[in-house]
Amino acid sequence: MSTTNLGSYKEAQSGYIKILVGLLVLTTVTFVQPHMFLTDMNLGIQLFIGVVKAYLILAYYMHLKGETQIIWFAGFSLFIVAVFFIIVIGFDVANFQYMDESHITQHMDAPHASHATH
Amino acid sequence: MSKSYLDLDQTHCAIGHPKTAFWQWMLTVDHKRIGLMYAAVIFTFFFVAVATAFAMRLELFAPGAQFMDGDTFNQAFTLHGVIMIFLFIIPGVPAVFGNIVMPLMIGAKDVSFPRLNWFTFWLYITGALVALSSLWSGEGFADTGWTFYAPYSLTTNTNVITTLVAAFILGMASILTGLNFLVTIHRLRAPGMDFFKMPLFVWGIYATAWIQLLATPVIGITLVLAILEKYFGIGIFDPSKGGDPVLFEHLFWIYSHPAVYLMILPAFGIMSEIIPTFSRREVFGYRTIALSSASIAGIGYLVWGHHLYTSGMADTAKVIFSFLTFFVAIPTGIKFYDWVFTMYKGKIILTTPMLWALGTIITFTIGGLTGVTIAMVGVDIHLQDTYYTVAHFHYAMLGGVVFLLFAGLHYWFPLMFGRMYNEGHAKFAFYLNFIGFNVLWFPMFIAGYYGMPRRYFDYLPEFEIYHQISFVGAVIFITGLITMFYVLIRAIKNGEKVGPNHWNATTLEWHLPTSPPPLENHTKVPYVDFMPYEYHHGQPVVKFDYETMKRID
Amino acid sequence: MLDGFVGASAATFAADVDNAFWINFWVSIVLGLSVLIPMFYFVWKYRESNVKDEEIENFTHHTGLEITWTLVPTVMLMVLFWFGYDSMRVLRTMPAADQSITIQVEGSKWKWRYEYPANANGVVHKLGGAFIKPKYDENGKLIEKGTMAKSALYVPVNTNIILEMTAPVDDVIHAFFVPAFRMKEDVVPGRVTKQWFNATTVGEYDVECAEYCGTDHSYMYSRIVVLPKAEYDAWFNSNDDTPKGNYDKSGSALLQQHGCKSCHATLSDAVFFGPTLKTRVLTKEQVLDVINHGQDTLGYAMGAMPAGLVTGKDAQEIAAYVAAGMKGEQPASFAACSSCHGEDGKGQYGTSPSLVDYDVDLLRNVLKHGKKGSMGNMPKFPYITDEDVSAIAEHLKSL
Amino acid sequence: MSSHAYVAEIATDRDGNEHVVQGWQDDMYGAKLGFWLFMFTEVLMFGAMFMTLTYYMMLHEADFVHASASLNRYLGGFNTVVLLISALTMGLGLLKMRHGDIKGAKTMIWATIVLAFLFLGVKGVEWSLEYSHGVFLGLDALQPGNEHSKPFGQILFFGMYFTMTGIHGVHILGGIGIMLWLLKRINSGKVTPEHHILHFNIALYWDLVHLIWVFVFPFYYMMGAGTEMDTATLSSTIEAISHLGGSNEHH
Ligand code: HEA
Ligand code: HEA
Ligand code: HEC
Ligand code: CUA
Ligand SMILES: [Cu+2]
Repeated sequence: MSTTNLGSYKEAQSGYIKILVGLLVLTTVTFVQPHMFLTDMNLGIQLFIGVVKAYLILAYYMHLKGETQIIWFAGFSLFIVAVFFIIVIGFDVANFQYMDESHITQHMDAPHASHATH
Repeated sequence: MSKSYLDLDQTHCAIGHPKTAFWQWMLTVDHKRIGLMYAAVIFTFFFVAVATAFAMRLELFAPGAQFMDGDTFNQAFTLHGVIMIFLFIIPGVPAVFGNIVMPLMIGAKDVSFPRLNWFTFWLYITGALVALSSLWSGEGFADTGWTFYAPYSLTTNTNVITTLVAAFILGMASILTGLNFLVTIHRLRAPGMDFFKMPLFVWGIYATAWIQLLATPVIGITLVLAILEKYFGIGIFDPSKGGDPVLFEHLFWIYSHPAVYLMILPAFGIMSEIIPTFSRREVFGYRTIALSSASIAGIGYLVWGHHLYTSGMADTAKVIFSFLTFFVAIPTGIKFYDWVFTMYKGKIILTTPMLWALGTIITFTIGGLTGVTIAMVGVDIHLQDTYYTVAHFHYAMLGGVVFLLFAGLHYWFPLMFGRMYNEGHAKFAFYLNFIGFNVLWFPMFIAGYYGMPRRYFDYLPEFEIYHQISFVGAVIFITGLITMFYVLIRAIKNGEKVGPNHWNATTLEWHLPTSPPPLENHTKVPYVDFMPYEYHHGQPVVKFDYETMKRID
Repeated sequence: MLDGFVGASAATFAADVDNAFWINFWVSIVLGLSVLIPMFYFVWKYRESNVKDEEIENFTHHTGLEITWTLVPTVMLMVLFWFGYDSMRVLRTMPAADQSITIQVEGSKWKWRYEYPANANGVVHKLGGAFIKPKYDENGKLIEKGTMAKSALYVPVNTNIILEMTAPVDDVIHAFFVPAFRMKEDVVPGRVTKQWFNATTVGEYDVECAEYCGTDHSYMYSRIVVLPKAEYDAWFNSNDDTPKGNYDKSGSALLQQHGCKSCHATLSDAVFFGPTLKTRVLTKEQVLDVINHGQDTLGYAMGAMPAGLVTGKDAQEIAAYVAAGMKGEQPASFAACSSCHGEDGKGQYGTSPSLVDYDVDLLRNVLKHGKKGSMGNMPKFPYITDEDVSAIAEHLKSL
Repeated sequence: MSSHAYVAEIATDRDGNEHVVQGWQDDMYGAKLGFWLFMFTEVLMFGAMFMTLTYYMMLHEADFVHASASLNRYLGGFNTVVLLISALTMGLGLLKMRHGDIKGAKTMIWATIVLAFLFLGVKGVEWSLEYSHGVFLGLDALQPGNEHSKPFGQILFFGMYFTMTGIHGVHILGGIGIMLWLLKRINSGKVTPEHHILHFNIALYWDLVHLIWVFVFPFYYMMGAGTEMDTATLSSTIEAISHLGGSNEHH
């Protein structure tokens, strides 16, 4: 790491600031999007923006560019997390049995009504 | 006389330069010393858990309450399970032999972060003390079983929070050990030693370290969530707040299934060292053994749901999990065949470590194949939470991991202490253990199939006979264990002195200048341009000049 | 119950499960021997005394062998998967509801309850209860076997039965395990789970709780009684509680049946899971808490008890007095309480609770709503009828 | 064990070629690798929490959107920006350190610490707003079976919200702690431009904390944005904050 080429300070600094601007713009998009476009897939878009931001941070702020070994490891870890998601959410919850009869899946709009009783 | 790592002043310390032997041990950062300290502590806990197990066996000797009540029994098996799992078997092989021999095997002077290693050891001690502290405070030790299932763990009055905190701390220790070993294996291998020149034990440790690193955090956070829920009344797993207890089970087993491979893989590593050494020939299928460790670790991440076949999880998920579970058995099988064929056309020397290894092949085959039985969904619906499962996992853990730990103990004993135990006595202890173990656990398969549920403190009279045979086994087993430890402990002081390579083995940990090894291991780091188990006509091929560590063959 | 390894036929699918097990057994034997036979053979053949160093060969690869021991076990395992899957498919495919009887099952700390659909007369049979533990003498000799008394799950033979199972949301997980039928499924609070069976042989079969649930997990038994169809129908359409003679409705029997006795002592002052029911014993802290914060959870006609009627030393004195069972000198300050709880503190005609005894109102409320207290949670028993509550109250008074 | 004195060993192979041996001392790449591995464990921890969240979101989607809509998005957004800027100051600090500007590096670290406190402060304001709305751990709204009880989905949403933002907050606190420690090490000359792995790793840590927020933010704050239930507006936020100091009345 101490062997990496440092380049000039000015250049690096302006690189950092460019990334910051990018991230700020993305954050703004985050705020505008729900009111402007693709509102019916809100969370998806939001998460997509999150992924882009994460990429910028990882690649530039965390100096991951060119670190082949660490990228492989990180990919592996993320893959494992993804597997957990796919199995638990995709295989189990998506096939939740006896959902309608179960207590924990009830959508209780009732509590608002019970306000009146007191 | 040359100095060994056990002598005064032969250590580096985390803080300062203490003068007394006591502080030099407490503050040591030397991997070999830390490994030895782990061994001492871990075996102490093993005996505590074993004593609880024995108490349970006594209680189960006949139906009805013998000498403890239901609640005490519930705390007993929780204590037994928690100690055996979190304090004994998970740190077991990695913390003891991973520390003592892994750096030697790759020709390193120490692990990558020696101070972190020291810190980890004390973190482990802290966790252990926190766990034990709950024995004497409040309502006593947790009574949840080692699985801590919600909502039971959220509602019981016993000291569950303490136990959860302890398990969390122990998890951290496990993560840090894994992290340290991963960096060590990646960075500190002797020049020339690429991944496919590493001894197989190092492969086992490597695969294990990944599991420690990438599964333990899941249980860590699950325990934290349970603690927060219990303490602040947050709704996460509590069904009265809409939480789903099955989610807890998922999160728990996401870790705890890979954890069983975390236990067995380094133990398999020990097997892969012992078999070629005492067959006096190269190992069969080096690459397949190495890669099967990795693939067991990988597939192990996908199969946790086989603990949830009756949990109320979706049927679709049950089928998928069952399907995936079978695939762990295949790389395991490959390993077994490789070991057996390592003996083909070798020269089998039945030393004590070899006996333990061969014994384990028998017991783990039973343990593993019964694992396959309960991997079949329909059959497991009948067998889940019965003694069949209990027998399966004792065959796997005790007859697999612990037996191999003992094998390793006998194998590396001359390395650690520079002395030998009495082989005749040690072999006698092995036979006692082996017989006792099988008498203890085999009847439980039958009781389980007939419907004896686990975690029962009292049972129907029909099952009495099985529990009584089992008790007899336990007594034989005790005798064996006590004999074994007696033989070993006596040898530490009085055993016959032996040289650095007592077994005529090939891997680097045997090529040391003195026995026991000196402070910074090999005199110089060797260049590794050979395979780990090169024998020719029963003799190690590679020879070193121990002063310069240059090959002289 | 010990319906053994072979020939199990208590339920339609039990044979499938056994079949799958036996296939697995033989495959395991084959695979196990494929490891162990060569092992023993090599250990013997290449024993130290039998091999000269020059004869040792480094045999490290054999593609054919390696492929064999990868592929053959894989195929075998897939066969096993299929049998596991197939037996599970039968077990987990619920029969059509109109060709089956659907029974509601509730598992709670430490009893099983069954609720049948209404019969022609509109009567809903509600059965079940707690297992009565076996009794032993001091030497551990069995005096009396444990029993389910008359409460059991009665089902007709050769009929599909669907069990719709759940546990109260403030309870814990249990599992309904019938070894003779080879079936089991967890009973999860907050979720509904189901399983079904079709019993082929008249007889009685044990039900065990197979998911750890605390103190009396090992006594959470029940029983399935399979009856000839006619006998079942006759009972089902009657108003009787059970086909085999009716329950004892005495207070003591009810306490037994509902499992009160696994948490409460009734003959001594011992505190098990809950307080003794011999007399109402309130702790000083409990009383103080009520004095300071008032209380309105017991369902008395008078409504809430106001907070802070007395304070400081007086409150301490009263609390000590009440907690000691109202014996000895009554403190003067008790006057503040007498207006509602009566001179002797034994309550007034159901408008306010007795501080020493149990009465119907208190019981009814506690049973309907449960009680969250300093000791733990008292579960609710909403299904206990008023008659039964009165019987229990009578019984408690007489103790 | 002064690492500066360390001289790497040489291993010689049979042909006499010399190979530098990597010792555990002075292994910068090893330290970095180790730290990355540590960060994976953090990712898995938060990953498991996100999975819990997603699990319940699948079961109670409407409730989640509803609950999300009532969170204070503008404060959350403000905090996002605070974190973004602090990531920049942290990065610039490291740059300065690497280029030998120790004083500048220290200034930047201090700036990061100040921003971190700002973040925590805003978080505190947010939590107290929620408290004054009757939504907080232990309050009736998040307990079942009383007249203020929220529906299950919302109880779970808020439970996870306080848990995750709380644990994230603990990470920020931890970050402040290690940054202060870093300053101490710089002052005592243990961290220098030639030997700044500690600084490097702490910068990584700070980015990770930020990285987690990048996903916490959309999951909690933005899920309900723009829906009918969405009540969060800038002006109501300002109003709510101005009320905070004045009264503690509920509702
Ligand atoms: C060291 C620990 C360890 C190991 C290695 C294993 C290994 C395996 N386990 Fe086990 N298991 C446990 C420890 C372990 N287990 C514990 C602790 C529990 C219970 C936890 C609790 O509930 O408290 C449990 C529970 C458990 C269950 C859940 C039971 C239940 O609760 O209902 C299942 C179900 O599938 C299972 C399956 C397996 C399988 C398929 C393997 C496989 O990996 C086995 C592979 C090995 C072999 C197959 C044998 C060797 C190979 C040959 C001889 C070659 C030829 C054979 C073939 C190719 C098939 N295990
Ligand atoms: C590494 C793991 C490990 C090991 C080695 C063991 C070893 C043993 N276990 Fe263990 N066991 C578990 C892990 C392990 N166990 C786990 C995880 C559970 C599940 C817990 C749960 O349900 O949550 C369990 C559950 C479990 C049960 C089931 C409890 C139940 O479900 O009701 C039983 C019952 O007999 C039991 C017994 C034993 C016995 C007799 C041994 C023996 O093999 C140990 C050998 C020792 C002896 C037989 C006695 C030797 C005694 C001495 C040397 C000293 C004696 C001195 C005095 C008594 C003064 N264990
Ligand atoms: C799972 C255990 C359990 C069962 C079963 C149980 N109880 Fe309780 N019960 C408790 C606990 C715990 C308390 C104490 C709650 C508290 O701390 O105030 C309690 C409290 C009570 C009280 C109030 C005591 C008082 O002085 O305020 C009554 C009355 C009572 N139980 C009656 C019964 C009856 C009748 C049954 C059976 C139909 C029964 N209980 C079954 C656990 C149980
Ligand atoms: Cu109910 Cu175990
Ligand atoms: Cu498993």
